[in-house]
Amino acid sequence: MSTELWYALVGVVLVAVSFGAFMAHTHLFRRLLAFNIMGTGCFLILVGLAQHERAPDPIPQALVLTGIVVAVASTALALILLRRWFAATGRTTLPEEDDA
Amino acid sequence: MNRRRVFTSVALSVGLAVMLGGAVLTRTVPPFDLAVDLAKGIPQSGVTHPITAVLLQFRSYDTLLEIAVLLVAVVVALALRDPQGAHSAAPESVMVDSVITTPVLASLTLMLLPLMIMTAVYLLWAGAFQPGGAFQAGAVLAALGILWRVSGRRIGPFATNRWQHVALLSGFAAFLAAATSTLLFGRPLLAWPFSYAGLIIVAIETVLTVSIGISLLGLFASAPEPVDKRA
Amino acid sequence: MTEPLVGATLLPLAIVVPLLWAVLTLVRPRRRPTWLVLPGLVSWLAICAGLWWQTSRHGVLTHVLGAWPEPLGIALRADGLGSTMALLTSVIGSACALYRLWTPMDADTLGAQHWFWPLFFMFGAALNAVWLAADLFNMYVGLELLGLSAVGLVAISGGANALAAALRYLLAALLGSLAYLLGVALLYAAYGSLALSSIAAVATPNTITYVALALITAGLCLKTALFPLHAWLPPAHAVSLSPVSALMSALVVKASFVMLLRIMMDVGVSIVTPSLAQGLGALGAGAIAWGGWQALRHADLKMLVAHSTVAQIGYLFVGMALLLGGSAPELAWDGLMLQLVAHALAKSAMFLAAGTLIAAVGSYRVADLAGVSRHTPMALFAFGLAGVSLMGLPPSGGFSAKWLLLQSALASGQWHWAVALIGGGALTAGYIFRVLGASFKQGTGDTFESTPFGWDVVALLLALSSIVVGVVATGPLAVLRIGAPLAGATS
Amino acid sequence: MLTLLFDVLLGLGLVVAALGALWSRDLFRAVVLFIVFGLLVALAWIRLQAPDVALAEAAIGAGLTGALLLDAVGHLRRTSRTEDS
Repeated sequence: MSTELWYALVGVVLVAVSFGAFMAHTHLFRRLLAFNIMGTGCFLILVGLAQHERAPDPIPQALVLTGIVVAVASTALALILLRRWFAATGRTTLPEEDDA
Repeated sequence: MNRRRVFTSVALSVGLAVMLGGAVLTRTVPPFDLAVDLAKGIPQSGVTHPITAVLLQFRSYDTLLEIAVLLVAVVVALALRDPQGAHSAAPESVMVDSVITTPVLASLTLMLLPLMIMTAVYLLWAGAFQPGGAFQAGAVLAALGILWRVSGRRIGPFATNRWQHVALLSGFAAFLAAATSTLLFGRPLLAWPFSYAGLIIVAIETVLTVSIGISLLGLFASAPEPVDKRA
Repeated sequence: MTEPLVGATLLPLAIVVPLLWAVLTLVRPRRRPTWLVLPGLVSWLAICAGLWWQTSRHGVLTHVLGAWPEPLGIALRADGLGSTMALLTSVIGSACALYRLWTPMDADTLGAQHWFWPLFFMFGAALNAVWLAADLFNMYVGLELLGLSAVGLVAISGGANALAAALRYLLAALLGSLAYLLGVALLYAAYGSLALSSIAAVATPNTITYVALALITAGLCLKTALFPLHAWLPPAHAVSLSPVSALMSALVVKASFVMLLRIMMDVGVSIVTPSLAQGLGALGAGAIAWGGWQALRHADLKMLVAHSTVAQIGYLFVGMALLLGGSAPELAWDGLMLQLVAHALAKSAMFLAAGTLIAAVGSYRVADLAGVSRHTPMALFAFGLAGVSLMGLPPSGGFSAKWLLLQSALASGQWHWAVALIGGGALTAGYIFRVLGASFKQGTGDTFESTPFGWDVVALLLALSSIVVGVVATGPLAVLRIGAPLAGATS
Repeated sequence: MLTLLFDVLLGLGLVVAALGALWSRDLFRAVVLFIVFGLLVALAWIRLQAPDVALAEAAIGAGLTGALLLDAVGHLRRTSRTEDS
């Protein structure tokens, strides 16, 4: 197994684990953490698998740079909405997803 | 958290792992090799670092839209903290001050200030031929701003300051202008003539660095204020 | 020779011009933005109309960005579908913008006013970027731009409900685009390219391609709000400002659908088995039934219209099933295209009319509409006309669309889809007449608010065009076939 | 051999940090583990010969996102009426 394939597989595990957490959690903040880890796993697959049995490929690396900026923009937007929502209602979950 | 939800999630997670794992392990070497095309294209791109060439030449359109994404996030952030906005009625009395004011942090920030600016400039300059570039440099600038703010210094309310507004926009506006200008000369969008390409890219990266830094900082600073002093 | 070149310049302009207006409206946010916004709308309309005209005359137009040829670079491509959707976007976008400009501003809405226009133009640019994209990763960035600006438009609508709807929508959008990106990552690993056309040429049925297509399909179905992944849509569409609801129901869900359609027809067509196509169609039939049923029983008028969107999305997927797994794909293509166009026009008209009715009555409840027929007959008429198209009564666009799909289903011997199509029409008739019936009841008093005349005009024009498009369907359909990924297609 | 060991340990470390960030009871600890995760990913990018991405990940992925998350969690924690898990 090449280093690249190994990290792609680590990416697979990260995506699967964080997807599970994304579905299991109702706390919006935790779902956001899961989204970020899922994104990172996805990026590892993108670069790792493309470079497996190949020379280092700058194209997926550049795509990941774009992806990281998009992810941080989305995360920031979600956090702002979440903080507003929390300030207005005192909740950290969506209305239909109260466990209590 | 109920049992059924956890069980479903675990099942989904395992299913996804099997699917993805199967796909990753059965992958064969692809028919196209863009890295070869890329190596051929770099001498015509005006820069030597391949990543910069991809981000600001071959796939510069992606980068343009990506800056637009960042701008949208900032606009929404500003919209939701606008004192005249729809949410001004939301009670914020529950919030307390989150500013950490330890003297150590404050003096550390002062010491770090020139160092971080230097780092940002270095990263920007390095981007032309080795790892680095506008995004990393912008992030360092933003980090500087965040440290500045966390250490108790005020940057001022973001939405009201017209000047910051313009700085925020300048990166995207300059990029957009540079992208569109080529159409006037009958060339495709973003097709800069070779002799100017290097210069244009450096200029765009410089403006973008400041703009990205301010945007990222704006996303941080325009989160609802810990204490709404105007209220 | 020069003319197609001029035409091809329209492709980047369709994206750059809205972006420019996003910047302009952001630099100088003002209370009365009319004279800043109108030139933007006019140039946007002109560019998209020109693009449509050029495509109809010269066939598929391609613009190679930065002069870097694919697959190293990115190209913009306007086929019949792309340029028609761009034209439709500019028409519906302008209509919704006019509706917004005619909205009287009070203290509550002024704050949002500053930020509405930059987001609106970003949103328009993002839609055009998706319609004209020919690169898998570029589609991803376009989709994210669209998703975030749409979430922003929902969030600034005001109130805690809007925040909840925006958050729910954002989570769905982020998960959907991440699934899509995972699929793209696998396709890049498998084929070494991101250009849709170059992958289409070499796509082979193997595990990695199947998994990639499954992820892309799942992600894009979530973003299109295909049943049973639709839960985010009704609240987001119902809670927004009416012009935003109209834009989202008419266009946003179609962006991810068109992406899925392109990927399926280019990459998936030789790989997707008929049973998988039937599965997608079954979900579509489920959407028709569930959306129609929910629309019948919701007390809130905008929730009713939003659930109608869930149902109408179902028709798109039934069309896709017939396209991929039927023996009359040409008929299915025509029906599908017409459904895209007719539903966009009818649903935007319906949301705008519903907004007018709600403003007139001062309540969101269907039951409170009693007596409104005499007070705001124009809006109600527009609502009814749009309903005619959604139900699929002749001679509307909705009728022609469903008729073509029906013929395709019967020609393929898959008449179970015919049951879904006709049953869906009956459900639609049910909820439309529920609204009309409530409106024609005797009112208790004359406590209606007056609404701007311009609102009625905009909604009525959109509703009329959703009817007219059925009468003159052959013209648009000929353009929509340009560059269509069908065996007998002209290009 | 040593790099192989490093890769294996780093991969496991990534998964463990991710699990911690996803499932730890305390939100604050979850965010700290997320930042640790980001820094470990930066190492993985270096192993994948992607120094640009490593820089961006450390600065944006771990640094900036981390700061955003920490700020938000501090806000949520202080004002949360019922500490939720």
